[in-house]
Amino acid sequence: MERTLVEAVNDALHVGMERDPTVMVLGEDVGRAGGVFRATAGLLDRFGPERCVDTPLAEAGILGTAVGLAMAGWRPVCEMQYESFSYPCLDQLITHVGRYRWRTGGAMEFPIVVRMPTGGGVRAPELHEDSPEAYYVHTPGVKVAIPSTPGDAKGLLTAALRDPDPVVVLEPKVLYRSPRGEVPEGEHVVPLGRARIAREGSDVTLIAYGAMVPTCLAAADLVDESAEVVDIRTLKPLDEETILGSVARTGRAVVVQEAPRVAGFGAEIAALLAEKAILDLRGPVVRVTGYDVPFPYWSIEHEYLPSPERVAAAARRVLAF
Amino acid sequence: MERTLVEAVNDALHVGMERDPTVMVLGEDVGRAGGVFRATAGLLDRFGPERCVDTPLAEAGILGTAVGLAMAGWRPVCEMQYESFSYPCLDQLITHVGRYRWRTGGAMEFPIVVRMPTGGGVRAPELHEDSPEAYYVHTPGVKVAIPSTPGDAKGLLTAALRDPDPVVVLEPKVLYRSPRGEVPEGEHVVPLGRARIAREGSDVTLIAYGAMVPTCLAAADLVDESAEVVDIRTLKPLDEETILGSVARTGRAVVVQEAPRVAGFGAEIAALLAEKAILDLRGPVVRVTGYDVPFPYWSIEHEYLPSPERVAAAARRVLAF
Amino acid sequence: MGKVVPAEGDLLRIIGDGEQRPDGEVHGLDEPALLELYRKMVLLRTYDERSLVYHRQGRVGTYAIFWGHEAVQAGSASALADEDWIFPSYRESAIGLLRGMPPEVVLSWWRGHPAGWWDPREYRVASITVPIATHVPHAVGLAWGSRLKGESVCSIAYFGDGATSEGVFHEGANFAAVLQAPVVLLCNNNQWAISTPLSAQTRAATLADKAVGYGMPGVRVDGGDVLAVFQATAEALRRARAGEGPTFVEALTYRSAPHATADDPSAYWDVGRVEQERENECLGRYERYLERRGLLDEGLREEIRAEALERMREGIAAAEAMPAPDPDVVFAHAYVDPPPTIREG
Amino acid sequence: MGKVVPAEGDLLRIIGDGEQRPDGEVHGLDEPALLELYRKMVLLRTYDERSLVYHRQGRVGTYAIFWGHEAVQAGSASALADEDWIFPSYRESAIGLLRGMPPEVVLSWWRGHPAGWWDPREYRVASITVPIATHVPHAVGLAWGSRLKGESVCSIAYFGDGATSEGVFHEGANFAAVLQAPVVLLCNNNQWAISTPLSAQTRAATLADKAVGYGMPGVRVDGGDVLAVFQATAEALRRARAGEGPTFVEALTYRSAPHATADDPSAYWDVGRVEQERENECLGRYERYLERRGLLDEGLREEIRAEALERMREGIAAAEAMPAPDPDVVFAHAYVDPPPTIREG
Ligand SMILES: Cc1ncc(C[n+]2csc(CCOP(=O)(O)OP(=O)(O)O)c2C)c(N)n1
Ligand SMILES: Cc1ncc(C[n+]2csc(CCOP(=O)(O)OP(=O)(O)O)c2C)c(N)n1
Ligand SMILES: [Mg+2]
Ligand SMILES: [Mg+2]
Repeated sequence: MERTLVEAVNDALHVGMERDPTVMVLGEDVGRAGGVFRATAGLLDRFGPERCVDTPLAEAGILGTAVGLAMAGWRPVCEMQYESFSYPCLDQLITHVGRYRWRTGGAMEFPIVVRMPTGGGVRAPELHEDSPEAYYVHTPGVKVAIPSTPGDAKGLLTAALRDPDPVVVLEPKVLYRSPRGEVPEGEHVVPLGRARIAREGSDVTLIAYGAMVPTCLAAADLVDESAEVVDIRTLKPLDEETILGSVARTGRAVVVQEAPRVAGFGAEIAALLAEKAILDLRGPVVRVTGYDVPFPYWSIEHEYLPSPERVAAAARRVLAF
Repeated sequence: MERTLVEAVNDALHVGMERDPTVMVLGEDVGRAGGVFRATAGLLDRFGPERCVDTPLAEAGILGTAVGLAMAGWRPVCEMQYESFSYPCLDQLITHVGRYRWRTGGAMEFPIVVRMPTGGGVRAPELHEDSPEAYYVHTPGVKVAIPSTPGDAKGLLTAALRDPDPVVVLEPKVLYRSPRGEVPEGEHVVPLGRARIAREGSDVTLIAYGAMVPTCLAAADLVDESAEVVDIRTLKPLDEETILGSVARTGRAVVVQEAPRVAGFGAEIAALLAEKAILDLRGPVVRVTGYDVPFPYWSIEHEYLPSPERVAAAARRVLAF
Repeated sequence: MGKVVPAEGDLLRIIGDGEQRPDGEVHGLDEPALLELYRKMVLLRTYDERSLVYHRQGRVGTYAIFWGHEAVQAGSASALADEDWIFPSYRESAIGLLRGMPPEVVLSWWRGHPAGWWDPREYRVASITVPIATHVPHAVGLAWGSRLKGESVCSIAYFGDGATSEGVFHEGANFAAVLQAPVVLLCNNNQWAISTPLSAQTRAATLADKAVGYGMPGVRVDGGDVLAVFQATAEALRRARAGEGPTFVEALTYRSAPHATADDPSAYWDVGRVEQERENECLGRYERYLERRGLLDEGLREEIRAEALERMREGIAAAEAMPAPDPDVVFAHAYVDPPPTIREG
Repeated sequence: MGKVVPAEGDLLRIIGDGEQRPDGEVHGLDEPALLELYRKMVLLRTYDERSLVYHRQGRVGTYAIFWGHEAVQAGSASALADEDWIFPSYRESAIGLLRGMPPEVVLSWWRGHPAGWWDPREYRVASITVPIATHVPHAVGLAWGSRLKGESVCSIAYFGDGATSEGVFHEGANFAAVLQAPVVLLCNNNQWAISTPLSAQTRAATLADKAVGYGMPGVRVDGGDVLAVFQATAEALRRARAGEGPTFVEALTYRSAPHATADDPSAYWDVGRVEQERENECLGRYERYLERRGLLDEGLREEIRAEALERMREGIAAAEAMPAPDPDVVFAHAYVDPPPTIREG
């Protein structure tokens, strides 16, 4: 069935909570309002106030409480209302969510899911358009997924809801309401750790995730040569095989990330290629990224966001090398 | 004069506060106790309780208050007692310290210095041995420095105390008390953004920062070929010229970081080489790093920390390529 | 440590209901000042109502409505000295207007245009803070830092009921008390945090009770009574200037408008209650007060409203006349001394 | 929202001074239980004193001393039901001993040996939390989550006076109150945070006052009086089990030892005061109480101390007999299902 990405997220939560009575959702405005993006719509009515909880306005409190809920046998799914408002919970994520199982010598599991909208392009006020994935991926003990299609949004979140480890799921908010895409009914799992070839090509590989995948697909149309697009889908664990396989075929790579360039996740991809694909590379690994500046005021956000043109230009540079 | 690294930090603070009456130090136990590592020893007696302040136990409060102090014309120097206890202030760092000047259209400056001990090898309890530099470097609007010698500890902190932008200075705590090193008396500035060739060599470049620099120097002694060691010193702004120049000469690079591997700062160095040194590279860019796990209990920390042997092995791999 | 200062349980009120409850005495405001206060409320009300129209017309983006909160903002801001600093949340986005900021600056902020940037020192109004409660320690640091420099500068931080749940509110309030910073913590308790009612935010009987845990005075005031808000703030500022430290002021209001233009409250609010709150809204209450005192009549009201409307017309025109920002501004201002690679992306 | 529950200003005390102040009534502890309580205090005291020796001998690493806090730990833990959970800070590192945890486990933790890992479910004792106050919401979540499952499980979180300044303490306490979680927030107010005195930590008259802002009961108890601590905790647990929500318990003590083995307090503390506090330390007070009640004599005391000493001897021997950890443990446990590249570094 055709759904929007946010509808797919909502569907995954409905199906997941139906399937597993230990799954509960907590966050700011997830209940009465059904989430500011409606991602949790209908959960309060269907599963009751004990499994869909409007919390006080305190992100560290939400995630810290989730740690205790996990110890009590729950599978808490925490919504951070916007990615930029997840920063107050970084301390709990780094010091506890990613470490607690290790701290118990593996005796206990902390299957906590943290979901949040991410990214720009939505013409919103300051601090509603960040791309913080690097903070999460760098944190040991935590897995990170980020879908680019409604189907993957349902499948990856479903996988997260069944994963024994903590998983952060970043949902590109610019894709929340369009385009629609095919979303399988009922149970639908996209295993963590598997990238997807979003478009096949032979001359250059465009590697991206989240909202940069459609950007790369558009860029692929702009270059004369044949561009392959890899949608990473899971940043950790990373599907090195698919990425290396594609670059082995094309010999050229452009890595695209919306987040600020310096020490972003794109660098990890480039480092992977520099270490494991050095003999395949027929040109430099070029990154197309956001800049090392705060996400700009929305009237000029297009000047910041990697565009199909910028990606295409980078691809041409690599191809011409 | 020969000093330890922590003495050099203390010296930089004494000289800097003497020189600039707007510099003030705040943090937990920085006053009466002179800091748990004695980095702020003597400041309370010399500059009084208004310029050396023991704060309540609240890291976000410390950094958030520093933002207001900067608006009032102060140059606050915040001490985070250990790197792992700086996580609660990440929100203030990301949402305000790195953005506030931008938010004023450049009208105001926020010359805030955040200093903290960093890294492992000190046989301390959990969460006293992390290496969080990647979180800081990825944050726009913030500069990051990390010395590996007493002289640079004084020089870089002095530069930070004079810089118009926010600077995070990470002090490798394993180097706090030994070895001693030459520290110039009085004014001593090591400009931000300049790497240092710690050892000259011709066959392979070992690129590191902080406590991994001595590790690389030891590794250089272990390899038969001639290894050059680059001490990055400032992670942002990064001295690309020195790094690229060295790799242009040697054609081979090993990047060493103590932090967990995934999306660590070493990836940024590898990405730099993959993009700008592709024609110089005669082998893969190999990273030697901490693992994607919590820093282990101290009785086995040596199994986690990159050792001269691991670095040397990587260098041999690259040399044999 | 200080002595316990029990929170003032009942609401401070000055404006009567025109029937049983008589108008109270007001101190520190002569008749011109009372009218000036009215002008400020009208300016804010006009800014808010026009913004909603402009939003519907697609001329400003998402906008956080403050209809009904004008008494809290104008009453408290009017008690400040010129050198005192204001730390607004998004809910007080237009409070700079009370310090002479042109409407086009605030409108530009909501238009996502860099012309919405301003120099906080020019108006002693800090930048609009979006992340909840994160500006509380900023206001504390500014006030404390100014006092350390021997300046007699106070600051006021505006935040909501939901903000009191954030850790950074707690840390800032505690710093304020421990450092005896001359700051006023003004909580606009409009009883909602988007869809979350006060009852799901706290178990405290009143938010002013939180002051007890910090060893600072906590007072409650009717946030719909501009004179009461003025008085409570003036008293807090007197204390601050006298070196007696911070005060927590709970201004009790009600959010009788959506959280923001993007919000649809129908899912969660009680229309009857909203209607009733709107009838009793703060600007009308103050108009009736001024009329009872013979200070305001139809003509003057129309004149003042027309003035405000004219300023907004000029403001939106000026905002729309702003040239499209130079793309280069993306790279400006993040650093005084930017890394050489800042343009790489 | 709840009604205001004013904090109990004066200290709850049961043990008298043997002179003017008579011993009070104690409820819920018969004579064997009183002696059992003594055994627990002695075990903790012995653990602490031996650890200091072991540290000097280089047999354990940095160690956080809890000398003088045994009454707080044993008194409160003894009030718990077996199924209740304990959330310790580093200051209560050995509290698991009161639940049958072998000393070698705790000693191994301080030896930086993975044998210091334990399964929290085995003892209903959560892992030792190092970052201040970060475990408060964990205790809240565990208690609330258990209640949601219909289990009658309470939890207790231990933290210090300094911890009350952290935002996460505030968020956790507020969640506890709003969710009416059956949790006891036990603040060991030893009046120091390393070198920072209580007066630089808060302006509140008492830490129990903080409870007011959360709408939960706040009580103060003499932390040197093990029976008073037991009683206050028992009452808080009764309330929690009855669905009346959380309680903040301030146990007033004094840190009459260095913060930890690495700390040199000479720079900041008042030796005279420390001497006096040590004279009045909690174990001696309880011994004199038991003697007054004829429950303890020289012989029994020596027997109980010898027992505890023997357990520690066995403990350190067992800890030192642990094989060096398999290097592979570095990669174990971070993930149930680790990324394939986890060994790359
Ligand atoms: C740290 C943070 N978390 C979440 C949000 C999203 N958010 C914006 S307004 C709001 C509700 C704020 O309620 P309150 O503090 O009562 O202020 P009001 O909007 O009622 O003026 C929330 C949750 C945010 N801006 N910052
Ligand atoms: C978040 C955090 N900040 C700083 C520290 C360093 N530190 C360890 S103990 C301590 C003092 C704690 O004082 P208090 O809460 O009173 O507990 P006590 O040690 O007195 O039992 C500090 C600052 C820490 N462990 N965690
Ligand atoms: Mg509100
Ligand atoms: Mg203490």
